[in-house]
Amino acid sequence: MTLAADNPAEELSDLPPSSTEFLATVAARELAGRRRIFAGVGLPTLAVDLAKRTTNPNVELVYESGVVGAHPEAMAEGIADSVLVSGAEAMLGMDALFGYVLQGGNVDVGFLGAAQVDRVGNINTSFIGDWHQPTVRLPGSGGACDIIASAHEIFVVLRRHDPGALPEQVDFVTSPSPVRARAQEGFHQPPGAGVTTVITPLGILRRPDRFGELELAAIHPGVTVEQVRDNTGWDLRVREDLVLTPRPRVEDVRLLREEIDTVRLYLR
Amino acid sequence: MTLAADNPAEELSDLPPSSTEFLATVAARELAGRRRIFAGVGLPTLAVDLAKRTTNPNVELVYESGVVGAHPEAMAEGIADSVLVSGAEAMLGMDALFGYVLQGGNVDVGFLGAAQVDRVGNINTSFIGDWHQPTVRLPGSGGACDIIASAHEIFVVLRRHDPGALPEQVDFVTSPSPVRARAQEGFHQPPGAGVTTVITPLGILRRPDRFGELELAAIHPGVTVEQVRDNTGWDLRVREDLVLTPRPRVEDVRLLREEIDTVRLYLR
Amino acid sequence: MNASKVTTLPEAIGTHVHDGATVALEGFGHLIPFAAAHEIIRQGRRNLTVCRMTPDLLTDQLLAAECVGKLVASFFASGSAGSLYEIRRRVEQHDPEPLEVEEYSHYGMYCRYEAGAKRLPFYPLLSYVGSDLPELNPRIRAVESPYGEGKVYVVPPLNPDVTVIHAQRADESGNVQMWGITGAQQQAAYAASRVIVTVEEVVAPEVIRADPNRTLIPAHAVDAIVPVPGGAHPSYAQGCYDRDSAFYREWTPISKDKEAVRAWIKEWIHGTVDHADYLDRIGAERWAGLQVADAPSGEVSYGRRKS
Amino acid sequence: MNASKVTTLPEAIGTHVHDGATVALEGFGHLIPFAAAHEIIRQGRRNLTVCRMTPDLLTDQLLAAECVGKLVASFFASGSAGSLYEIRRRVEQHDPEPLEVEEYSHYGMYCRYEAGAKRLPFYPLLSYVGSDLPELNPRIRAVESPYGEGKVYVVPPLNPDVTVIHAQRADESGNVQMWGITGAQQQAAYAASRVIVTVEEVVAPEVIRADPNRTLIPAHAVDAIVPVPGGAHPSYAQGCYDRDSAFYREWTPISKDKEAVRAWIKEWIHGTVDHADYLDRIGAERWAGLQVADAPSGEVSYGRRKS
Repeated sequence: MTLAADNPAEELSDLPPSSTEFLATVAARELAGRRRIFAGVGLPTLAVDLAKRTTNPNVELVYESGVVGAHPEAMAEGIADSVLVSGAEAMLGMDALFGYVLQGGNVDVGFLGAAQVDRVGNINTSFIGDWHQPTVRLPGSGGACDIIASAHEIFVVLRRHDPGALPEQVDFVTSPSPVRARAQEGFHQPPGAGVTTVITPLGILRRPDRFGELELAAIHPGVTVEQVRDNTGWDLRVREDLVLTPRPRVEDVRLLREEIDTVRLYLR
Repeated sequence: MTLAADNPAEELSDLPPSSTEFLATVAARELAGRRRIFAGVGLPTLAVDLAKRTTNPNVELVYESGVVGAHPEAMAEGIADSVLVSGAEAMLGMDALFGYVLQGGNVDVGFLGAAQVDRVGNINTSFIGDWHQPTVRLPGSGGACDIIASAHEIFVVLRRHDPGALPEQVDFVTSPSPVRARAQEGFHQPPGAGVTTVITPLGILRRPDRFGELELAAIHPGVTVEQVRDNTGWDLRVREDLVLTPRPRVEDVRLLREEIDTVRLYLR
Repeated sequence: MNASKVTTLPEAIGTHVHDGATVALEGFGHLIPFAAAHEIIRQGRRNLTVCRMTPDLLTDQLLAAECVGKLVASFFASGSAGSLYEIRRRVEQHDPEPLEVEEYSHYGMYCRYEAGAKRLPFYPLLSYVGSDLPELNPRIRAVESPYGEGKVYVVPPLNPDVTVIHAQRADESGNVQMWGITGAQQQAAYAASRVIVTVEEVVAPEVIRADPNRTLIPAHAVDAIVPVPGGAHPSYAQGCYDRDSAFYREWTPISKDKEAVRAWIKEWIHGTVDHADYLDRIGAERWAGLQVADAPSGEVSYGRRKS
Repeated sequence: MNASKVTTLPEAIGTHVHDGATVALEGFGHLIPFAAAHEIIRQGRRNLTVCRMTPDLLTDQLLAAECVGKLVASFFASGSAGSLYEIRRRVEQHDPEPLEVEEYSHYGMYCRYEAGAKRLPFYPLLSYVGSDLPELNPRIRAVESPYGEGKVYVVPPLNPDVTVIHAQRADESGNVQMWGITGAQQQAAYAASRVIVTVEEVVAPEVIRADPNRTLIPAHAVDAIVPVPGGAHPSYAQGCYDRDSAFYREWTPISKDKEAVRAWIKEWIHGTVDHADYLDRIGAERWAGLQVADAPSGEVSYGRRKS
């Protein structure tokens, strides 16, 4: 708390790492320095809004609805909200958005939610259980399977960290890792590097390279390495340069609560 | 001339059949009753303008530049003239125009100029002579090869009628007849019926069906059947119901000269 | 000018949407054709194959009203509002029976309309390499590039019997203009045999023709124009009224309860004679809360040749 | 806001267009980037692969100035104005030497840009079945449909090193708006590694953002914005000035005479320091004759949420 004395804006919060606010602030920090972000449905919409106000004012926000360069006057309640359209730099047709912007290789980070991510970064947003009569029918791909093919890299945010959300292998590969794409021999390999960063309520996992596996790169305050490994569905490697996630700034939390998600749509 | 006594508007001109005005008036009559016309570069632009003012006021004019439902205030000097854009019902992108309007099957008549048309309705707008060092480098396909694949039928207007313009086989098939498309086995056959009508300075040739050959269906005033057959590059069949082309109305000629092509761009 | 295509919603749905038809109802979060879907429910259509990238709660309603035999889609939830429980009951519990689903990614679904509109036998995309989706849906197939870069996945054309969309405005001959998010509407319209467009407003041809680049769907692709102000509620029409986000949030508990959904259909759809009646029941106060302030686009000039 | 991309034409061409580059100069009858092509001539670029659907007299000029090694195109004449004789001399008489040409139909050429913009290895179309074009150009190949409808022709992607276009307006960060005929500009821009856009006017970001649907090319696809009023002359800019049809007609006799073309290049391009100088020499009277009357588009509203 000594830092806080020097600069009140840097005063740090005591949010629990499992809270949406904590996840959003961690995500906003991860987005610093990234130019063009394709934000998916849900928590990513909240995190990119915070990033634009804090870590990355010049970030270009792209949405699958066709919005490019959004300048929303209020928090978007979804990727097709009218506030993303009014005042945007461009409203493209879906063909231009998915075909030219995304598949054309112009997206730096695809930022997605997921139900499950596995060891090599395959994402499941389709089914829990058997495909034909699943326990849970999840939302399906939406744009996720298209985004993972062509965005330079993918960030995923998970609301849970347990072996169900981080299994050795996902129940269904909606959006494949390059590891799995490579196994389909004879196919034109899509250019995306796949999942590079997974933000969970316990820490941050990273894949060191295109064909690598997820490793523990950061743990959140009050979380132990053992706790993370116990709650992960495979024998999780821990990076030697493991770091402790900095706590969110009080100012970030204030922004989230008082200026961004004033209707508490995402902050549940 | 008795008709003229009853109705001055029906007074008939004494234009020579080889004149651009004669060809344009014949073409305008042929376009009567056709709903949606894709007009090519040159004389077709003039003929559709006349048709819209006389035989077919509700015709929808489509141009490869993306114009749909043109309402030009002045004669278009080409298919990309600004007068086709101002006041049009729609300006589509090229993908929508070629992909959805044309390839999607929404064009009734593609109306094209050509250097050569052969017995079965192949069109050459590319080369006279050897492809690799041609005697004449013609304009090439432009949209023609795309139009013939998908417009329901094709009208062609020729400024010459001789064995060079109407050979047994064209020097180069830019825009193929369904006869030639069918010979390419194993290919998805494009839906267009190909050339159905060829208007020349001597008469009108028609193909009775998708896989038939061009036959003489009408001769212009003062032209003999023998003259047409002598000037055609194959043993031209003559239809039993051969008719004499009616002379253009004086009013049509006046429209062409005084209201449409006032700068005499096409009327040379 | 061509003949007027302006008609009523009962007439348009009655004429063009038949039992067993493949019906695309498009609108990506924006301009969702709710009024038209409600009229389909009122008329009791059965066994429809409903095509929609994002089924949204519109599809939950069509399912609960027993209009749907099959669903072709790419996202089975409702944006920020979460699950669509009528879909989940059908898929997870086969209650009241299993639902036939043909599933794509968004871009794959879009490409199906694109292929349909262009009458192409297939359309290539870079997605699906390594995904389980091609195994789930064998209509997703592969093609070898003749230029030596290996195989890519392709999807087949989707050619609905009828496409139903909502737009801000059209003229009576059927030239349709929209702005904001335009989704797959142009492609779904050109892909279909018949096209019904409900609009906030029928405007004079001169309004359309003053800005031809704003026309997304020309008259030749349209069969019926139906003036239905507020026809996208509870979704929105950019510049006309905003999304009724409270309605979406209220849908979740309704959707969770099988009987509540059916009661809702009975009260709000079968219990209203038309969309104007439905909006009346929504109430003037709620409607007033969805109004937006003006944000003008500015003008450009198309120019006129001086004679 | 992002950093300004506004620069000068000599700087933009000097930085982005190199000898031997593949350069798309697009604009379908409308917004043809003449000023930029003239600057390429002034800077003496050599051995360019010029890609243009309709070469127009711009390509005649680039050829006569010895900038071009190869031409990729789909129409080798100038609309209503007839033949391009510099092209014809090169092709028919190999004078001064043969011209390498890669030839498509318009839609085939468009589809090459489309594949390029989408990074697809190929793009299918229904054209060419029975045509001699695939024999003339072996880059047009066939693919078997995996759905059983037989083979269709495909074209390969076209990814220019640089795409050069002209537009009515952009903001300084590079969001480009155009109206009227928009041709293959959006696709050619997204297909390219670098994009130069000359514009009639650089406008405030607020002007662009008031009508986001009018933006055809977002800033992220653009490298240089160059204000060049009249930059499309002798072609036109819808709503700004009309086509100089007399200029096109005058070109025919110039083009027919090999020496006359070269004299024209010397006088009008090398003999002018920039496009403003060229327009000065065109003369105020001639320029005045190309002015158009105002024809306003009308406005729409995008709406603003009331807080």
